[in-house]
Amino acid sequence: MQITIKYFGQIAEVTQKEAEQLEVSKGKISELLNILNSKYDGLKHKDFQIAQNQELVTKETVLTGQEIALLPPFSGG
Amino acid sequence: MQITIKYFGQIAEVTQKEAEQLEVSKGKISELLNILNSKYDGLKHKDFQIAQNQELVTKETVLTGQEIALLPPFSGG
Amino acid sequence: MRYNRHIILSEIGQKGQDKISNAKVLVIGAGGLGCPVLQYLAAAGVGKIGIIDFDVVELSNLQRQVLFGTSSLGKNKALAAKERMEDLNNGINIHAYPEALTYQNAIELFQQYDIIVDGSDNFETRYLVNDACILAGKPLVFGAIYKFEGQVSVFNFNDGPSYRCLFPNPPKKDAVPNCSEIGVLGVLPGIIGSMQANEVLKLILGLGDVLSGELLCYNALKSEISTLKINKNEAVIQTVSKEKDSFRDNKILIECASDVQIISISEITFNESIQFIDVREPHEQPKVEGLSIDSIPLNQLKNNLDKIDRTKKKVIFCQSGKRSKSAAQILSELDFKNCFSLIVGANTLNNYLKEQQTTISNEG
Amino acid sequence: MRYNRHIILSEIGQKGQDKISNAKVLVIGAGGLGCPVLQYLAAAGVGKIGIIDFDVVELSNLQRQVLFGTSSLGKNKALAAKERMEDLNNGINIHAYPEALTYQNAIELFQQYDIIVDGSDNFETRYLVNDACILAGKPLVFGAIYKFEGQVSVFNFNDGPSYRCLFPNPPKKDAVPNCSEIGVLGVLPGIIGSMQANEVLKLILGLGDVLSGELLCYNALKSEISTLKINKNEAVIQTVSKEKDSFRDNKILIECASDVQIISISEITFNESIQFIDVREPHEQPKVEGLSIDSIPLNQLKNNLDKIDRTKKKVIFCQSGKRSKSAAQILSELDFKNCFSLIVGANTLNNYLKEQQTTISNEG
Repeated sequence: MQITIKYFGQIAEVTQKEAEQLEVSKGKISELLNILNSKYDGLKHKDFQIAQNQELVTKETVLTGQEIALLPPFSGG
Repeated sequence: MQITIKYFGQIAEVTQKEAEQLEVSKGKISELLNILNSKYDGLKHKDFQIAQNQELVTKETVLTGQEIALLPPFSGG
Repeated sequence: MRYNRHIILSEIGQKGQDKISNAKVLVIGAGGLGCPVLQYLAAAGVGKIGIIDFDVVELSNLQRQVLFGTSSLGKNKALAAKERMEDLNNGINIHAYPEALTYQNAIELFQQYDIIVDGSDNFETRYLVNDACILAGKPLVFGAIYKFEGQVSVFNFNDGPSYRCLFPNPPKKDAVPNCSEIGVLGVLPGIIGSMQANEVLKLILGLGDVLSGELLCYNALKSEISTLKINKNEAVIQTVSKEKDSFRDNKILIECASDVQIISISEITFNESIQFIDVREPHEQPKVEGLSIDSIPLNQLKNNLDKIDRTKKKVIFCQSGKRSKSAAQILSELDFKNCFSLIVGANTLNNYLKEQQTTISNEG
Repeated sequence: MRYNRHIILSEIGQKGQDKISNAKVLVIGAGGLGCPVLQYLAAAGVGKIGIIDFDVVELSNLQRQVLFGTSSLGKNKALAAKERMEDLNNGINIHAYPEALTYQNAIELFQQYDIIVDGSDNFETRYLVNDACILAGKPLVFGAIYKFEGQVSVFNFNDGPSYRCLFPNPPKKDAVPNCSEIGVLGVLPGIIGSMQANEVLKLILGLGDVLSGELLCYNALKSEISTLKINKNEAVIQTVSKEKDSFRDNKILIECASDVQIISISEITFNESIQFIDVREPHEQPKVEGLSIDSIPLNQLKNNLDKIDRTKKKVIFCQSGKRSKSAAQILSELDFKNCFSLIVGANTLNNYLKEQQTTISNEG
């Protein structure tokens, strides 16, 4: 299935893009992360949370959504 | 067909709501406006523009969209 | 050093900061929107900033106009804003125009700047600003607010649409509230004005997606943005362009700060930034003591217009409050702004000032 | 009169304005986010506003920290913010705490306020603020920025999620830039901070949709908001609650303003808000003239800690820059903030001051 992945903050700097479309097979979100980790050097050293269809989820959640977002914490003030 | 109508600023004050779902038949946007004008007292005295699917259109445009927005001008600063 | 946090961003760098230093931005209105626009452009180091506003700072402005303070009450807004901004950044040029924007001065003024920011508070000025931007060929960073909602857009940029492509003509009178008749959540212009400053910086830096051809609609109660696409209406822009030669013949008809206003003693801030005018005859008693007062009898007023300070708030008084009202009326018809007629007479004013004096002495 | 534009809104009215007057809000950090939060809360008339910040105003802050100006350089941020806010609104109570937020003082301080606003600039303080809000039972208005992006949320409100429900633990060291190592578009904290002030006012007024259980993500380059839903993680909150008794035993390990800093002469603003400390022996020459200087020989430093002004920036010098560095190190280990070691010796400083003096005389 086709999903849109959005990258925020530092994650977008690692992927060098703010969003992309990917064709993936069904499975857990952790499987999608494996694909992204091998695609993007340095991603696995980053801290981030995952949202599926605008809702925070865990890596164990089943991939059902049209949109996945990778969200790092910001500390700046 | 089912459409969502969004009301901004002063228009939301006339309709007493910020959004609603309406079941309408196909046609021009002017026909939808006739329905709204008879439903909401005072709406026809208001100035506003119309957006269909997040794009400004005219009354003569054919209703195709899922979302219509009524947008008044603001003068405040 | 000052701009270090900009310079270390690879998207800006020293090159980008130099662009900011070389930019010239004119802000129309130092009100709710103008204040955050001005403070963030000054902080960012925009090299030349113009501020045009004829109005004076009133107590009810302080709920949201954050460049001002108790010490600015009664002062012209453009001048008061400049003063505060010079402390914020002493390395930029700030030009204050303590006057109204008119069809007569707009184009010439706009030609001296790269970008125009609209922070005005009435439709007439907004259409004047839009049309003058078309005629002077300047991009316009638009912002407007209503209660809990705001709109932001960039008009007349890179052959993009203008405000008239969105709303071709000013609304029918009374169809939409104008001026300051309506309330506004104080922090709303802070959000919308900061967004305008952001668009200005993106224009200067050539960075990101500028809101050209798009209207951003923000709702503070829902913390939501909806963005609508605006298409260019060539015909509407042509109409403005064609009337270039007669543009200067137009006249601003409605002005927001009502020119004849009544003021009570308690609303007055007694400081140097107010001109007090006594319009009684020289023989009338009591004389008001403890204030610097210009004495101009009502029937001499029109021969003494050079004594009226256009940059200050004017408080006019007489024996009863009647002649002062006429004087304020006359001045406003002669296009003097910020004329207030004192609701009480000289006697009451005098007693009030004596009491104040006693209080201060006792405290001392 | 001052709050008229709020009172005439039917959604606020006099009742709402009274709620604002009775509200007590504590803002952590008077930096990029804190400045707009503080100015809009002060303008709106929040009756009691607390500001805690140990840091002093530096030149590089002025690119975005709009409550300050050239006249605030070297002053403590909480005190400088209070000064500016008192002019903006003299009818509210402003409490400045010129000190660091710690595990030892947080809970007691939070208990004196209704709402806590996080405008800090490092993860350690952010987790401390979050946990102290859980323990003191206070809602937290969160804001954070990174380059061109910002996050806003309301945590710990009405049994809603906390910051730890979103990010359970601080990131691995070095995984995410901390403190002020990274650049930021100056106007970004203006937008995010104003949005935080908006959430505070909505909480006070019980108005609109508060961002509880939601994370607003704003992108300034795209002028876009994405809002993500956050679910409550009861286990994570329980863990914090369980450690209540040992909370005060924690120690802040990283602090953002590095305590031993080297300063060059050109970076110094010579005014009263800096304490100059000479750590040479009394006999050493030359004496530095034209400045108010406290003479505390290095070997006497620990016996004279009462002479060190905690509210000021401290510039320490000696003959070469070596002993001053040791002195700054000692003071920082004793938890004195804002100690700067002058890179040059007394002789160079003296010559510089004489030149300045000549320049001023010549100009005069």
